Amino acid sequence: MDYDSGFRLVNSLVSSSNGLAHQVGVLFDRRRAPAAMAEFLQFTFSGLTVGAVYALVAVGFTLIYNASDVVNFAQGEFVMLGGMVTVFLGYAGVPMPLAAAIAVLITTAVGLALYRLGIAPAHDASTVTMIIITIGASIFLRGVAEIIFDKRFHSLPALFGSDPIRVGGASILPQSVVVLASALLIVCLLCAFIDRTLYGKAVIATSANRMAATLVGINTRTIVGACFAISAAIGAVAGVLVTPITLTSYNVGTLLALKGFAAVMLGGIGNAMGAVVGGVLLGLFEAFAAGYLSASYKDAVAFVVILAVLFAMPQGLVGKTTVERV
Amino acid sequence: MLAEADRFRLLQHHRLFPLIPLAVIIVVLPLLFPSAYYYRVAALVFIFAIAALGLNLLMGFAGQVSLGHAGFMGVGAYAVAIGPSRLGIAPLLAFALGAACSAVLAFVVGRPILRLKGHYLAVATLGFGVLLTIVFTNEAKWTGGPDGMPVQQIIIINWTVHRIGTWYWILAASFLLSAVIALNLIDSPTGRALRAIHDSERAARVLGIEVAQKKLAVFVISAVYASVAGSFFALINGYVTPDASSFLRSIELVAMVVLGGMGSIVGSVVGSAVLVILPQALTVFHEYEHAILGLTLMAVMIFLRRGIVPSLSAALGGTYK
Amino acid sequence: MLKKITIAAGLIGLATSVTGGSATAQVKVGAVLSASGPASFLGDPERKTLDMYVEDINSKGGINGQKLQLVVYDDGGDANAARTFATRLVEEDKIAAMVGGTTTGTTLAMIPVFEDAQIPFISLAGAVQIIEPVHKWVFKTPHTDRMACEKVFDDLKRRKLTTVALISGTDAFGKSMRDQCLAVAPKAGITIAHEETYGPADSDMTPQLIKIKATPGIQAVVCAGFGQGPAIVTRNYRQLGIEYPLYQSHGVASKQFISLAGAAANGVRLPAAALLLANKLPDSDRQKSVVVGYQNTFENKTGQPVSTFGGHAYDGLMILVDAAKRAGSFDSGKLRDEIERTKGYVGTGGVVTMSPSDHLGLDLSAFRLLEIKDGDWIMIPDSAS
Amino acid sequence: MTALAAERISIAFGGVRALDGVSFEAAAGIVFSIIGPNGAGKTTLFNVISGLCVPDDGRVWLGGEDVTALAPERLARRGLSRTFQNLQIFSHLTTLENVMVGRHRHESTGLLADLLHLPAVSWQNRITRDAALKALARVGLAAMAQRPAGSLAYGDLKRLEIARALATEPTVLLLDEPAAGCNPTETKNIETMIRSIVADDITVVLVEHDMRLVMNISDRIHVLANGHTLAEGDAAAIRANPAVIEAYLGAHSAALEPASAVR
Repeated sequence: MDYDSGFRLVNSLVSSSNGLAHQVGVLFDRRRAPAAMAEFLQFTFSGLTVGAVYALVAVGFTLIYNASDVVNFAQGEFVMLGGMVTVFLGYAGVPMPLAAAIAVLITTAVGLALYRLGIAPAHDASTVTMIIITIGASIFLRGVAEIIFDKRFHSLPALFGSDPIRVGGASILPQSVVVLASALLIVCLLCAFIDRTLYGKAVIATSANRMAATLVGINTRTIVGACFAISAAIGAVAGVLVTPITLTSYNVGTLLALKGFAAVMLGGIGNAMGAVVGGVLLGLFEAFAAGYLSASYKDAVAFVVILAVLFAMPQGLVGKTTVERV
Repeated sequence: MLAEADRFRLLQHHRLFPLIPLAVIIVVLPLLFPSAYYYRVAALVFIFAIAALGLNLLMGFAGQVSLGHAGFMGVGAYAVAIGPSRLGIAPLLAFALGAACSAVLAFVVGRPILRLKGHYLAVATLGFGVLLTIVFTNEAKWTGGPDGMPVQQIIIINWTVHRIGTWYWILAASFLLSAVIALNLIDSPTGRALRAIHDSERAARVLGIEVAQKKLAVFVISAVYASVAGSFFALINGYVTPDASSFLRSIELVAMVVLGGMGSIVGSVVGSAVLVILPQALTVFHEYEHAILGLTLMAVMIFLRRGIVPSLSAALGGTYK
Repeated sequence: MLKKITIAAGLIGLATSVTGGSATAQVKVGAVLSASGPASFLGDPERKTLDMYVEDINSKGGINGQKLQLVVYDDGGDANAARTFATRLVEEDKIAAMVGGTTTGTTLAMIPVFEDAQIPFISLAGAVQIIEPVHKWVFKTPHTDRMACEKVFDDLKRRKLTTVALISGTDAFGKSMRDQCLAVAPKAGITIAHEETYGPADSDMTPQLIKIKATPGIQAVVCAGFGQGPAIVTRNYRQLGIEYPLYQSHGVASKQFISLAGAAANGVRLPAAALLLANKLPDSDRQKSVVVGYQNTFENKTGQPVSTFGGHAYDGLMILVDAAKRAGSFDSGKLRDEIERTKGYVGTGGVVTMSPSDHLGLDLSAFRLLEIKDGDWIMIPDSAS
Repeated sequence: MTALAAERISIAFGGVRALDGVSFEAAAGIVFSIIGPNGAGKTTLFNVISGLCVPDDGRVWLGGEDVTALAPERLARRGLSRTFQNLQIFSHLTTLENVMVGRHRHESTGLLADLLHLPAVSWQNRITRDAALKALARVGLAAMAQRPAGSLAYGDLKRLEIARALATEPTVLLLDEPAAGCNPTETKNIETMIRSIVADDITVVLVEHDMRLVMNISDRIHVLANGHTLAEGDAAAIRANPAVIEAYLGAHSAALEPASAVR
């Protein structure tokens, strides 16, 4: 067969059908198998990269929810602050590790302030009122960031450089592995903290029944405040770690909060491992949808899957069914 | 013979009583308007008030959260944009078709979605809204894509509705009508059932209330409210972009309901007035406007946590809803 | 309740009286910009540029003996907010002219307001729909995305790379440029053999890029997008080790792209205004003094690298000011006519010559083709012309 | 005639058998009490009967028809109503409105009529209100009609729940600890109320810890322990049953003493 016409044939085939059927066909075509395999691997890597980011944001949601039943829509702003403060301290000549540490400290203080000034005074308000308060907080934090910082995008250097790790024709950046490992590490630390320490027990008690916790002598204000602070710190760490991949700007928080919230609910709210599972799965859905279906509709596919999962499991993947007493 | 005071009390208990002060304000307000700009702001207040009213029926009365209601606004908005220009349907008919589409859509997705509770319901409705926005953004052949598309003006028998002053009266009347229907519903068997569901689904069920069916009904009604608001929104702007249905718009609607007061019909218009007017007022602060907007939102919710109207009403010792 | 509305109404009154306070012999120039929201990295430099140059003009005595007063509103990228602010500029602030409209969506939503009020409106948004068909009162300064496509395709043809893949953002900019590129490709003799998109806030584009990589016959990739997307595309492109040339668009309009994309940006080509080259332009270049002047002013005042977006605002304001000088007044009709008669205005975006049928007034020569090399731009000489 | 019957009901939650083969038959027009120590499965049995829980095994019969796993709202329409141990009051509604909701199954306006407030709706509202007021009067709450239900005292709320359940015009009424937390006077009132309900030919199935109340008014008593049936009989027989005494003494120091119900 003459090379040129064959080439044109393949070419027109590929350009005319980038739909699922064709892709599946390619998957089973043996001559194309290595390429198809590489694609599959790359989609997986991409999903893990993005999913790790979502997971790290989602973990932050979980702790605050556990302690106070508040879904904190300002969680994305914690991530933004972590990244942006580090970036701007870096510009001011502060060495990177120190800058990151300061950023985490500042964000922690912001988290504590959010609880003390915003959440605690409204402690008996309804869930939706709380959501609006946290949304107000997120608008405020974004507004302050746009004044203090600027409106451009910024990046941070990756921890282990930007030379990709190549596996079977696909590649992943070392930073993605760092983010994924950090998400897992943070979840493990969180679980250890909750299960092994007195403080952790107090968190469980507070979340189970705040009144009873107060009665047995737990200072629930301190506990919930601590949870906000820790969540903020987790958000800030996430911000420092994901900025080399996602870049950052004063308004990255909104989208991260949206995706993080979706990931949390997919996993089942209130469960730290569920948050990681939800985040990684959400990332994978998006990547495979982008790869095998349509990049334009990948977010749509992700949400359709979330809806389907919730219809089948109304408490999320890892969520536990609660028995309401009457 | 009823004493004067008794007669007033009877009037006060009439379900439509809360609308009397609103109607007076609506009539008097234009006398104070120095320019068309004020008409436009007021028109936007009415539009968002209609959407917030519908959402309030769902959230404030039936107790079901929706973080995707702007999606229905989008359906209404694109109906009046696409209908006349792409399908040759008369604008008024497109308006009605939009509402019908929203109702059908709400009916279809409502059944599975409303089985979810609390934050799971929140994320499912959010996902639904995001899906619609993605469709509006991607189906450029129909919707003009992310840049949006122009909307033809409404023509009623050779009379083009163009001036914003005209829109003011149309929208004021539509808003009042929406409020009347909402108040009708609240003071009816269905309304009582919905409010019961809000407080205890179990108790409502053992009293014989078809909870799923009632939730679905109010979801459809609130979708139609949002759709109507969306159609008006597109018409007075003469232009529509996918922003009409965005996640942030949905959040804005929820904020209007909560800010004004869940379960308060007057609250919905107050909430939408605050969130439409505040950004206009805050432009004085230039780059500080967002920080101040966020702070205001937080402060109002912390100090008037039941919402502006119920909290102020309670503080003044009244029972105005 | 009544009190609430009165307070609110009072607040609006306050707002207008502060921003719109009537000083003596001032002419108001309006601007509705997306200084916050997803397009804020366009709107922000635009706002800064207008602020600093209006101040500069006033310190030099104003125009025709009148000082300018700039009234800026931030629409957050929302078309509805833009339309409300446009109405406010016209009805409340009584502006003489408008420079603004950061995005195509906000601009298109505002056009009817200014057409009705008969006030000149110079838009800073990209898409060609703004000036095609021509609206009597509407002008724009940025190059159209069609011109960017043509410029890129010219270079591709010169390099004999005729089968390309296109990856574009699903935002307004990417979508519009994609449509224009698809439209002009056949005429330019370019085959777009594969197409991909990415979401404006996506953080990993490797799935799309590996599919491009797997498509046989591709000789180059064109990316249409602005914001952080193109930087991530560029990084992912190198991550996957794709060898053939990568072209970015004029949406990549500042040094910031180079710092975001890092070493991966090496070898990327893009069409851009002369502004990005500034000091590297030959002294003989007509634009040199203008772009160097603007660059120095902007960078000294803000401490941020100059971007072509701010340049569009500069051009819009200067075209307006020149027209006002020629008209001798800010009478809206005369102003409009003079803007339309702009001839040989040398700006940051190119040399502008408008006409009743061309409310942009730039040709392909306004674009330079740049290549990124070791963290800086170099110009690819226009050997074809 | 049997008004309500349970047949070998079994249900487990996460491996714990809450009910294991429980059967009973309650004749029409009597007070049938179910007692047992805490955790015996009484409320679970109520939840199964009223359709809130689906049993793993067994059947529920209402007036001779198999109603196993029927949704609560369907059961309500067949004449079964109940109150809750932890009150399930509609606290945002007024006292009167709470009872009006109980009339829902007797209301006949359509959604469209409701939205437009057609004359039928005014008419329906009036009828519902009158019936609700009557039910309130019956439990002695008429004076509280316009008060927000959330503001009522605990004892009043207990009576409000009964009024609300009565408003549905049930044939079988399940009362889940109606006297819990009530003082002796209030308990006496509830006793009187139950007697008047039974006098109207409504079968009352009662779960209660207050033994004096149970022993006074029950026609028949069914004793549960750990999800099993321990005994069934009239008050005298139960009082004399050694297994029952054993179970109560073993599980609970409070024993069969009356007025031990404050929990």
